[in-house]
Amino acid sequence: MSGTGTSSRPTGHEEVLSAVEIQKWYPARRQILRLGHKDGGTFVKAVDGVNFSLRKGEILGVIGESGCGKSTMGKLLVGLEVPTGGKIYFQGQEATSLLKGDAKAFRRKAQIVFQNPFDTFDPRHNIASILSTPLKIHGIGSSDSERKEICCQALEQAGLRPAREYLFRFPHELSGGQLQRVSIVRAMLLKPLFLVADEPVSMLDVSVRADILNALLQLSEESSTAIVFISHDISVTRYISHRIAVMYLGRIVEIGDADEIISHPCHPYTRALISNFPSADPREAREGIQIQGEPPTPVNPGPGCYFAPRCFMTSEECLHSYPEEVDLGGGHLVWCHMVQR
Amino acid sequence: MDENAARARFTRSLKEFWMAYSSQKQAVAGLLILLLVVAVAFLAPYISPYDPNYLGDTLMEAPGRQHLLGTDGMGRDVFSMILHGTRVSLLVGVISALLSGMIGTLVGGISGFFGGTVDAVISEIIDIFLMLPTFFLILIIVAMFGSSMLNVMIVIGLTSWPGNARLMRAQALSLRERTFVIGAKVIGESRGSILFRYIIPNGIFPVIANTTMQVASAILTEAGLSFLGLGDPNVVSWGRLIYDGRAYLTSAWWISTFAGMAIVVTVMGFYLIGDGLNRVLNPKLRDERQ
Amino acid sequence: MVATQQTNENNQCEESGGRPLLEILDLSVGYETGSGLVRAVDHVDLSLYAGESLGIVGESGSGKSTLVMSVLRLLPLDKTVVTGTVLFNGVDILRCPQQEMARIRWKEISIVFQKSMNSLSPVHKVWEQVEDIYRVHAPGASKDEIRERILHLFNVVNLSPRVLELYPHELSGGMLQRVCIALSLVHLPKLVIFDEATTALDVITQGQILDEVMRLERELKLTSIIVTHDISVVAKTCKRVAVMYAGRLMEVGDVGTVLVEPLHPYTKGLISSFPPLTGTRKKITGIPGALPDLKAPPPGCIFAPRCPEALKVCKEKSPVPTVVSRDGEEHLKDVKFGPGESAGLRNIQVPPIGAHVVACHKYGGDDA
Amino acid sequence: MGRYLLKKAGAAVLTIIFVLVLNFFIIHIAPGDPARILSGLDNPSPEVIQTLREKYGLDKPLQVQLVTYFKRVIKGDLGHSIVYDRPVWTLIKERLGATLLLTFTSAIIAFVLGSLLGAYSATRQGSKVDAALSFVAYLLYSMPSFWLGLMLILVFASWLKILPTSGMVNLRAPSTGILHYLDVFWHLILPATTLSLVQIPAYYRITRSSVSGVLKEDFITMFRASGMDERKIFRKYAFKNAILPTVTVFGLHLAYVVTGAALVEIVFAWPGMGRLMLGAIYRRDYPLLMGIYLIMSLSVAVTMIVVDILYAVLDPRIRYT
Amino acid sequence: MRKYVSIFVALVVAASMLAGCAQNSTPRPKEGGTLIVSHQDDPISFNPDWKTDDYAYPINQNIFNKLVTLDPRYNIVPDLATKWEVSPDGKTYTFYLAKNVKWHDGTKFTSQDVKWTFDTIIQKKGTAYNNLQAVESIECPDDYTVVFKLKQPYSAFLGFLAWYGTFVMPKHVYEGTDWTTNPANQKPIGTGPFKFVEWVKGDHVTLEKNPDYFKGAPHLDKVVFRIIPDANTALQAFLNNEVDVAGVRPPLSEVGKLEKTDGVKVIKFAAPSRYYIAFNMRKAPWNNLDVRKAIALAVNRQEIVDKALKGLGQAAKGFYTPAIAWAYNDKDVLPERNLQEANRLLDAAGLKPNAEGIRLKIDLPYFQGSEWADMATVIKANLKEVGIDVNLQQLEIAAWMQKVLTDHDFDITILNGFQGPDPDNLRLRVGSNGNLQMMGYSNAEVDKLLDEASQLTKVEERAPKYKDVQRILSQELPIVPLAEVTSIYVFKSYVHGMPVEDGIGKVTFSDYSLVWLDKK
Repeated sequence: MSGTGTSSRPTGHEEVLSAVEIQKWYPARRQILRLGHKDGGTFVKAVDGVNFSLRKGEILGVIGESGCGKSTMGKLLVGLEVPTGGKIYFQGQEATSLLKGDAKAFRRKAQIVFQNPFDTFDPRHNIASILSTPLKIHGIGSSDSERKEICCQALEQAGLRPAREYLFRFPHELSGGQLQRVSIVRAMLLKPLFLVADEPVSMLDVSVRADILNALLQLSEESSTAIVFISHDISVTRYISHRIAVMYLGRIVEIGDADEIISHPCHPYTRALISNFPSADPREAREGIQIQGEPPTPVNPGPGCYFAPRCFMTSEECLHSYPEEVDLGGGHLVWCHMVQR
Repeated sequence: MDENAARARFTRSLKEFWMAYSSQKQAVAGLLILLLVVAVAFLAPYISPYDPNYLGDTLMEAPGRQHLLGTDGMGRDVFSMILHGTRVSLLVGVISALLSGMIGTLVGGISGFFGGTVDAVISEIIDIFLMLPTFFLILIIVAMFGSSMLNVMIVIGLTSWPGNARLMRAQALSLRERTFVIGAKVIGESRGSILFRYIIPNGIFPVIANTTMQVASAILTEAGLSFLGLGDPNVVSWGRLIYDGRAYLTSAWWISTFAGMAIVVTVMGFYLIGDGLNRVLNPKLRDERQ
Repeated sequence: MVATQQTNENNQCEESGGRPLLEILDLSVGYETGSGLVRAVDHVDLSLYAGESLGIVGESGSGKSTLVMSVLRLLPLDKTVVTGTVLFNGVDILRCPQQEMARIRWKEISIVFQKSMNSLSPVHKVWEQVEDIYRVHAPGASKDEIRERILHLFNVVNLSPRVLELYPHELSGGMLQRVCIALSLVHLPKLVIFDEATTALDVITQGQILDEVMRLERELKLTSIIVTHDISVVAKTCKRVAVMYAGRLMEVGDVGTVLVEPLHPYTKGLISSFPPLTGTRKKITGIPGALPDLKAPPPGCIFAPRCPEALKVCKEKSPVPTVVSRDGEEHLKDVKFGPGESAGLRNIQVPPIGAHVVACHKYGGDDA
Repeated sequence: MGRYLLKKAGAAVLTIIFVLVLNFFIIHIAPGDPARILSGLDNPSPEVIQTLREKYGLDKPLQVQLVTYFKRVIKGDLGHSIVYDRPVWTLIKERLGATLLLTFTSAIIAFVLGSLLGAYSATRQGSKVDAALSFVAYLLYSMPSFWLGLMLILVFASWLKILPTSGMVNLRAPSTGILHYLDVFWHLILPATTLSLVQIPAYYRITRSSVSGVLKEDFITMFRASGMDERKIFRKYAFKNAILPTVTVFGLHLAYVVTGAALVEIVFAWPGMGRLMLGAIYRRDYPLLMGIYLIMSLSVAVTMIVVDILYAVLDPRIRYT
Repeated sequence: MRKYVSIFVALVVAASMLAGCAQNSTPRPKEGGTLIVSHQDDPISFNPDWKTDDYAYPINQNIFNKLVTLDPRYNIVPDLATKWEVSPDGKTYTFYLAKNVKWHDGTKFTSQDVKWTFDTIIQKKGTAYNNLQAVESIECPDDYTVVFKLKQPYSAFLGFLAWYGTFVMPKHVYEGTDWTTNPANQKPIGTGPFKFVEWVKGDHVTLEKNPDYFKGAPHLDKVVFRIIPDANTALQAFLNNEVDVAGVRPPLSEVGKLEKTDGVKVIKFAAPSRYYIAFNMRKAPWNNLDVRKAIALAVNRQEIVDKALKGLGQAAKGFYTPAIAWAYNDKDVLPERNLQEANRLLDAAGLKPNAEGIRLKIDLPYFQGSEWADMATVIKANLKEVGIDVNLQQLEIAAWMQKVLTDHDFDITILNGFQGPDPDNLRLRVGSNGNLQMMGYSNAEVDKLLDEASQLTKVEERAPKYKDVQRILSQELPIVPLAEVTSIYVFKSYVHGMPVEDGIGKVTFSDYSLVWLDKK
């Protein structure tokens, strides 16, 4: 079953991105915060020590419930948020200092495709202006007409043909699928090292999702752009990713080969997640694993395993210390006291 | 060719705007009033039967054939004065509202978009200005520093911007979180460029609507100042007509009455337009058509 | 216990056979907009027998929500044009007097909305709203009686009694959805409609609530309609499914048939858009193109412009829903229904339980 | 909540200080010299002027005057009026009652009438009554209060002679007890009507739009789906949810009543703060001006905080921590 | 000195004749009732001598008395002093006080009160300080005699004593306290015909009859000053019978109508006060006599009277008020309006018109008030005809004072003012060091003439000097007189015994001790 997954491993072995213990802590806001924690030292630990690396052309899927920090992590990777701890390296270069020193060079390396295609573009600008702006900023193309030519080519490549037809349209005149394609085109115009795709299909109608997923797959194959694919949809993530990381309250609890994770989830959270995910095939009737409650907000979690309060197989140990990494081989890592090598 | 296409789109979006706007009867009425008022302002010298400053010999003559709306206590033709007063009211209203709109947009845009300490400081300032008893402040300044029209316009403009700033700030705050603004950051646009290319153009609509309303309130403020005798004596303004006419209220009621009506109609025109714009331009209110 | 007694009644109703609990006959709903009439629901026939659970699946703009809102007569009167007939237990819902409608609402048909966050008044405590809603149909009910009933239901949906004393904003999305589900069951209605009731929830919460719904259906013998854009939700919880596209019904039938061996090209496309969670990774294709303009729908089959299998006739004539056999080969020509036949309302044939209906020229839809 | 209020109060104090300093400089930089005015126009003598300057500390540098002023204010002393030689607070106190009577009456009338009419209109959107009410609202909204006051005097006092033109009591027939209150009420009618009329549109508009907004909320649909009586939905659920913005307007109005009523007070010779204020401006009574300004800023700040508290009471979603 | 007194008496008689209201058929006064007088604004306080306070004055007239006072026709009449003598050298004034005077609190009034009052005014720089600068000492030979010793003869002294800021205050109440904050400032104790009852700030001041008034108890039970700041509202209140006496001057435009109104009595006469234009002679072109002359020729004084003053009053001719006839020079008068000549003079002064026909743009600051605005408007229209574009600057009075009196930042301005009670008033308006001389005008001859005249005691000696001053003014034109101010008294016709009617020669303005109401 996991055969197809391993066969589509990235060909190049060059590491393009590595995240080392990255953290994003927000001071808990005191105003109108519903949960009303009062002590001063509280932090919302949106991302709390995440490690992973990404090879050229590799697609890493990140799944987890809302609030698990996956979107924040995406933002950290493209420099929309500055990590409060840890380091991100692009091909060995430290990202934060790059962003401070030469922001444009940073922007060229890291791009993002957003969740909401209907909001990705200024409704007042037409596609031509939207696409040529990054070119202008980064000094690509010597004249307006040349830049227009570049845009045309990119659009055609992305299957938006004929390009002239689209160039002078405004965002509201395109469908969600088309807009998301334009969004990918724009991100790729700068030939980035890697791309974060943050829930790129969740706002799209089911019938047009395939189109975007396939476009991303094609991209990673053709231009070997590494992709971090963030989604709450497990089947979509599995469809597109080489590897999958499961996040819970700001931490990766399990990471490994996509099919391996889906078919042999080890962490209780992953198991609950996958078992509760309904299948489109009515023959696959499964009973979800019951866990308690819903993910709490990541305000000072711990000291034990963050998942322990909801876990169906907690032990005493889980409540006291955060579990160490357990290497299950083949790149399958899990952080759980209850899983033994 | 591209330009034509762009122009065509522009025309179309104007058309759409007009469709949405013109579907509101009240807004159209407001526009008609405005057109009338502007026409009167431009044509005042040509359609006025008299020079508004000409001191005729019949004082306090009742409205009649000779003087459509009568004469005032100095023998001036009230109708001509009201026609000429249109210019002053419009000028004071529009200039001060524009000033307030511009300051508000810039301050609010910077505050909301830049965020952080800048925002904290600016919004505190906005709050402070919002808490100022504005009319009193205007009154003090105009009373103490002199009541020329320029003073009045500047003071109204300088004291009425916080409302606009707050609107623009709210817009900027929400626009800042919008994907296309974040996207602009990711493709490497600078903060200043984002402010002027994305934040202000997309967030200015409520400010435009509000500025329209402010024209109305500036006209009312000017009238209020004039009523306290703090209008510019060198020009004919409606507020001053009411103020002057107040002395003749029982014997020549027409002076204050008609000038007041001119204010009501004009101010209403701006309010109607402002509301209409709000409904078209402010997405929150878009459903609430009347 | 009250609940069990009513369950028995429901059972009897189902066993007695006869007409369906809900019949939607030639229903069309149009929204007035400044620039034209949007045909949100277009000539839809659908029926539901007591005890059934029907999933209505469709993408955005398919008119599925409008359909159920018209069943409850909740569409704004001034902006919508509704034609056709909705019969509930023989009562003509669209034309019955206001009091009759008020009686039917909640007592007989209740609904759980998608945006549970907004489904309760934010400035009143849960208990207050529960009490008020309960008393709509039981004005004399005592507090204890109401409390007992709602706490029983809370128990069923895994909610702590504490929730009653809280304000809606103090609850999470999942809890609110549970409150709404419990609330929808206070009078044990004959029909419960779940309008995207789990869409906004996270995977685990959704899974758990779906499990609870299924349990309720089983235990209380509920008749339910689940409206969703997610086939997997229907696959998990429903017996029958109706696939809608652009305001029209494309295919209706047993879940096991329609979702496993779809006939309509749209259904096929839709299913192939869902990558499987397990098994081999096969390339998913989706459906090219986008939803047509509902203000000026194309002539012929509404799906024709995007249909990979479209024939010439598809672009000219609207197909008529037709009952097909399980394998799709045998046409049951004598049970046909569709637009134009609503003249003699009572004579319209209702497809039998478990019938597979397809509106496509490839499957006899042109035989009208 | 306590902490929030403390923070709010802190911000208010800062605001007030800022406002006072700003005001102090505006007032003092402006041309005009109170000593000069007090010495009169008939035969002003330089010595008299100098004596007056010294007496009121006007000869000291501005920053010294400012510091002196703040020192006094902190001790709760608003200083002495230059013109009246009496404590500023006493002067204000004497006028505050009349102003509050007028403004509270009109604010409450406007609040009740405006929001009722607004709610009525919201439930009948598009009807003739709604259209008529909206038109009247626009009309009143566009009316200068002082002009409306003049017109009302012209019609009800001059022509019809059914109401008194001005003042607060009938001096010809001084009355006591209940009759006195009736007399005051009688004199209150026109000014209060004027002020209410110009305020009603604000309430009307905000209520109309907020009610019609709430009526579109999902929970209203939910209650409708439950078969609940429309009137009950409206009375119990829609209204409580819609009242919040109206309360804000009410708060704002109350906060600015003192200044807002000035013009009307002048028209009707109502013995309130408005005229005290104008007099203080004309006579350059610095301490009095500053005192009025302080009281006004304070009332704005306090009202804002009260509105915040009211909000928290009305809307459980708001938790101030 | 006897002679002097007799001159005074003659004056009084003449004035009474002038008033022309024969009161032969006077019905018997009715006792009781409340008189309601509209009143412009709140008094500052009831300390009558500390600050200039126009809004306290009419009320104080009823509560306090002076040594001597002015009747509504500006004649000096006895008040607390029943008679007085002036020494031949003009340096000693002896006042003999009424003997039956009691303060409202019952304390006996004596000459010590007078001495204390005037000493305090001089020492604490009360509002009349400037007028009392000639005083060297005040002595009280007995309880009913006060002697003022002057440093030099000052013929205007008596007039100034009768004018403002000279009410006699109760020594026993004020002595040893700060007279600016004494509680009596809120609840005054005087010797006048009415006692203070209450002051509801911003609304009214009530006085009640003082039955022990030394000139005889007043007829009225009460006088209420009803505060109505807005002239128009005040008029409405008057017409609505809410007020008996229009203490707030009605808008000039309404006077004509009031005169025709049944039940309303209007009395008008020229006051010794006049409107005039003042030039800022410190700067060009106003230092050029031709330009000033051109303005005098260009202004249409009759139009000002007709339009701005609604026909009330008369166009000014000479340079002093004709109301004080003995000092008035009717020979040296203003030229008739002559635009041609004005234009010629302006041309000659080098002020040529530009393309739009504008020679000059000038600032005319004036203070608020409808008659000022109207007057300025007429002047603006008049001067436009000779190519002078006037920019009107309406200022409230404080700013006007600053701009005109202190900063001298103006071209021309307009003002008016009381020119009495003695022509010595000219000193402060046209003397080099005059406190109201904003023109920057300085003429040694004028100063000399004014000084000399003020030290002479005989009218016939003083008159030529004042007439000379007027001649010089007519030649040098530092000011252009415009019109005479009209005193206007409006009251209901059922109000009898008004100061302006029966009170001539007896009581001062707004002293309602003789008033009685002829209605139920």
